[in-house]
Amino acid sequence: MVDTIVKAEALKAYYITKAYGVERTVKAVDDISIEIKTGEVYGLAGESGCGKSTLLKVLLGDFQPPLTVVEGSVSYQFEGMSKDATKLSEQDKRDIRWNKVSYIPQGSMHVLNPVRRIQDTFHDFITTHKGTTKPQSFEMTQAYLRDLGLPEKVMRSYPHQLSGGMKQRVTIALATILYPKLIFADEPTTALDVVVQRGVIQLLKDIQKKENSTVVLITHDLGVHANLADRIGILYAGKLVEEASTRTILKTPKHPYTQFLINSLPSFDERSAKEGIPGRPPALDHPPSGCRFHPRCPLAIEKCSTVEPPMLELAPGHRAACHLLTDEVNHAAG
Amino acid sequence: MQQAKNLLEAQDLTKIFEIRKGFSSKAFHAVDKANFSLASNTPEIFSIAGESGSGKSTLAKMILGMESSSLGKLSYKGRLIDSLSNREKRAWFFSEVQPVFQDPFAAFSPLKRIDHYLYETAANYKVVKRSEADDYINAVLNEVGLSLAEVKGRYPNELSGGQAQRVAIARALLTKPSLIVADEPVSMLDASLRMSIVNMFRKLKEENGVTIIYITHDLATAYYSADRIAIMLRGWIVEMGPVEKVLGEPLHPYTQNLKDSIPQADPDKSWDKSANLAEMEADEYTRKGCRFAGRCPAVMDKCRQQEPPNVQHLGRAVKCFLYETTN
Amino acid sequence: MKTIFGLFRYSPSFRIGAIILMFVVTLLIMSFFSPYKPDKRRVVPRNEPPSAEFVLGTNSQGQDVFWMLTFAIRNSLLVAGLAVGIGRGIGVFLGLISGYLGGTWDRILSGIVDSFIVIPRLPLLILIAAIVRGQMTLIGLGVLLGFLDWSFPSKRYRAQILSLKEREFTQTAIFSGMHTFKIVVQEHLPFIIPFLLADVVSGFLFAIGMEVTLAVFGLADMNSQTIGTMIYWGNYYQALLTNKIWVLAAPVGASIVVVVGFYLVSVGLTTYLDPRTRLTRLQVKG
Amino acid sequence: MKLLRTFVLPRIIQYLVVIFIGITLTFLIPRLSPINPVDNAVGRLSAFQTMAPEATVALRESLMDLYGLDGSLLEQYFSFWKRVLTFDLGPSFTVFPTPVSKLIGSSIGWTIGLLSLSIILAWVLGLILGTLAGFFPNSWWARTLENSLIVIYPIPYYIVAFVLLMAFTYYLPIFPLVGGSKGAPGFTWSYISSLLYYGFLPALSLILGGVAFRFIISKALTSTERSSDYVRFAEMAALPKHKILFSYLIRNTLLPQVTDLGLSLGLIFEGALITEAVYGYPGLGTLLLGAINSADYNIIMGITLLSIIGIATASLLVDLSYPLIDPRVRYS
Repeated sequence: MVDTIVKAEALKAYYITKAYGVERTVKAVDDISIEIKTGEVYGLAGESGCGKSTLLKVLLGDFQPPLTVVEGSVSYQFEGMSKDATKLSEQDKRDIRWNKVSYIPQGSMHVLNPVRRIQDTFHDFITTHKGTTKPQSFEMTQAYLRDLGLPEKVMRSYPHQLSGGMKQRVTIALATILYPKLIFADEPTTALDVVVQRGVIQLLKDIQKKENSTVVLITHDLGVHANLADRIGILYAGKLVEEASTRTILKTPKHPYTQFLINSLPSFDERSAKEGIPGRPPALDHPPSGCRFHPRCPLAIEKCSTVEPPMLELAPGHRAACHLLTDEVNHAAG
Repeated sequence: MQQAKNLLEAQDLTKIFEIRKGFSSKAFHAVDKANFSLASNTPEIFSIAGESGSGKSTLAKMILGMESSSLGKLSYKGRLIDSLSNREKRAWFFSEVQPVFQDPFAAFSPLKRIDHYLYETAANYKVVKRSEADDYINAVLNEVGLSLAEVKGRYPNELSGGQAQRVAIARALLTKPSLIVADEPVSMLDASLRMSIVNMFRKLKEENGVTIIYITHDLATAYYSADRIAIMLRGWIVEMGPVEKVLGEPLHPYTQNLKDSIPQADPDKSWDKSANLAEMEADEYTRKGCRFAGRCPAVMDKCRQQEPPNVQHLGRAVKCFLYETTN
Repeated sequence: MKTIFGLFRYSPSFRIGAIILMFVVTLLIMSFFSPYKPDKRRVVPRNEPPSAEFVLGTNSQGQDVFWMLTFAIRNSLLVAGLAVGIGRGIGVFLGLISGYLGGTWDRILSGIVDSFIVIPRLPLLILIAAIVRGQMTLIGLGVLLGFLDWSFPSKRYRAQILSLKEREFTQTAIFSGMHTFKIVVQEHLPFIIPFLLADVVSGFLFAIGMEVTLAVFGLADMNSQTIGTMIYWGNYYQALLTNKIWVLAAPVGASIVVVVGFYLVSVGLTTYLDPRTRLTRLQVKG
Repeated sequence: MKLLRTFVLPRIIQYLVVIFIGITLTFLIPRLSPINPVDNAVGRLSAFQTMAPEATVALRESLMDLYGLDGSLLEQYFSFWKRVLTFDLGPSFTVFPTPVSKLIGSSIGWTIGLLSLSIILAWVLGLILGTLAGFFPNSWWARTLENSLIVIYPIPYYIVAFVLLMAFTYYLPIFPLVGGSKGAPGFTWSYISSLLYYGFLPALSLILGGVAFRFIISKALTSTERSSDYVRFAEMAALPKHKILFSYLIRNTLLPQVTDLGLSLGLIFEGALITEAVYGYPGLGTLLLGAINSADYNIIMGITLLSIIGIATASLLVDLSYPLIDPRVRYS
């Protein structure tokens, strides 16, 4: 039996800002429910500004004003222990983070302290959660880097001496050194060249396989999802619009937005004309009424602009929120 | 002036940068002996692809006259680009060759209304009479799927990335150029918007007869849109030819490596995990012999000693010892 | 104009600073309506403490401290204004030249500028003032201060121009067929002007400070009323020892009010210029 | 060694250029002046006091030498350099024939003592307070501190000095009006405590402004650095606050501020001159004030040269210490 490790229920997270006398509410995560199972790689995909990074912050329990969780909860479940990620105390954070839940930041160049040697940064992170001495930390680091096939000499380097790809791999090692059960990865390969990106993806895959850990992976690149994720959730304008196994999403998408997204990708098989999605994603402070995709959807019917489509179960493990699919579901049920 | 056969021609084009650090300086060849030409009678999309630091942007800047060449020749319609004065560039060259940059928001001043650039371009190149500028600009914007009404009076940050990039392309088209140099025009855009821009390039080539140099690190869109492609590695063009050939069955180990590394959105094509990944070396620019030797799976002794030759093989140019004997 | 209004509304430091400066300007304007000539002595009873008739009291020379102060503020600001004008003028000029010419010219110019930044200015100023002592007029002092305060601005403008030149929109402007001059005026100046404003404020701080310093050493034009000379004469006639604190407190207070006013305005401006708050503003607008 | 070539050598050359320009300016200024400084000085001196005849002769000679028009400009320039390099700036006119170098030598200790203590204290204090305020930007004490220091910062040193002087020697007479110490110099408690007692107000007036300046810079740097990726990452990993504060924030915000130390040295030096004059503290400032009042040009010239060389040297030393704390410079 597969257990749930993270469960978000009817989650609403808004940015509420007040600047120069104007108040603004950005509904970056609006009524999203997901369940992530132990040992799977769950991919979250969507265009920029769809709320995927915000969702990750909330799932991780790492957010501060102006981002506020308005409704809903995120519960972690580890071996009989349950915690609401949106209400972690400082003590909880010290207990849970890195030991159980970890985070791989965006393929950014500045995640490592520029004036500390890599090994000292590792020690900082390890000793916070394990109370180790410096030699113990170094030993753990050395063993782990060797395990992952990374050169041990990076330990004595400073970040600026490493290439971008190596920095990202070291960061991944730093995030996973304490063998967390749950890893959140936010665009871990963006801004890396393809050859380097491949190495990073493989490293992530190895770590996940080895420990049977759970990975929640965010990236806009469906190619990366295809190579890593078991299941994919598609986000559009703060809403989850479709969720299914990677194969189903990529081969038989049901939501018109997902279909567009997949069809707009060029491939090496054929050079026939492909179309981009018309229009632009909506601003999240004033999202469209009804289905948020309706202004761009060529299949939209009248209902779409007024009634918000419910999340429909199309098949076991395949959910989508679109009015056009209602018949299909009824048909299957009847 | 006689009509030159080639629109653009590069002969042993080289750009040497000197990196100064206090009193020591190091020279490296950002573009090293590049040879290629674009015919003037047949418009095409010519893609230059490579990783970051391969010299493709430097090459673009030289074609646009933004950087001078260090060695070799680069001519547009038979005239050396380096020899053009600023006045000549404004009077002639810029109306022929126009750029599209990577980040549409960086390409326009955030403090200026975006139509300012459209009116400037239309006025400075005297394409139409002042009274007809509005109509003309509107017509060109229509070609990229926008209208003057949508754009007029707005600041860049009020447009989406896709819209701003369309305005950038429209601005380039205003001078009725023969050549557009697009440097990573879609890398800042979402995947769903990329196709519309790339499709526009195809349309411009076919309907307006514009030749487009499409510089990208994204081989998939290059494959989709380009006619010919040049793969760059550390300043070298290592493989060049029709895109179906070069990317369909790449010959150079680097091109193969590059193509294999692209994650494809197809569950049937995910990687087997056995691939051996050599670490990229920091100083590939200055290494002796072939610059790919350090991570090439097919490396031979001579690869580390001498520069590989340029050979013609299976309808393309390859810079690799592997295909030397067949020549 | 709208910007200034917006700043006034949402930036407390700008608001307070602006109010202070308005007060200072009011004093400055009042000097034109003074009942006494600034250098005239024995026009009022001597050594009067502040009262309804003599708002800030009178000094041992029989001068009304309040009306003296209005002249002092006017003259100090005149010196500072001159210095700021000349200093920023040279700074902007050299910065622009260096930034646009580039290459060898740039290397030579910025080498000189970098050296001038490190050379301490006060000793030079004192040396010059000591040599031309007695002949130093207010105008002369302003010009002199201007010639000493251009290296920092120049370096800043050069850096600005270099980074603006590298920005892609400059290339867009070039390919739009715009001449260099037009690009400078239309594209780059809008970015420089806010910096210039903040910089003008810091120039005022420097100039007012230096004027007072020289005067305290007795090296300024001691016959003119400035904030500095008021302090000097206050000291000279031993205001502290003779229990006439108001004579010293007035110029000291005035100098504090002026510099704090200028500084708060510049703090407001700088916050406004900060790209991060700028972004918030743009988002609010869009 | 590479660091020597790419970092140390360029800075030393810059240093020499600065010294060269500074000394050349000092040479040129009197000569470019429309007023004949020699006549001016002799006139002023004889107006102030009666002088011994031999003093007047020596005065003329050394004035002609230093500012005068003997020989070609180039010759004058070389002899000027010779004097500078041997630090022979002739005798003082007021306390003839004591050499200027000796007068400066006896005052410089006071100035350096006052300065180094105030600079270091102000720098450290401002850095710590600013970093803390940047780390806890919403606490009441950070806001209060910021609001008061933002007002203090633009106030010139000597104005602060005046205000303190008025407050603590006039209204609340707990500190002395003038002087540097009391009693016979020696390593005795009473002498050292008198040093502290007399130095307190001058130092405080320097420190207040210095702290305010450093505080504002530190706070700005800290709040920028705080939102940087590596600090956010460490916070995400629940690293203890003190660890983040010291190993992450301060270690990084320190770097740009060390260079500042060199530059602010110049500023505080300027402040010190006036502060000393205000408090009658027996350092270079008071010496300078006296020299100005009595038109003792040799002393003015000497202090000018000394401060140019001193400040340039100090900033060079600060610059050169930079690679010790920043690995990026060390290993680039």
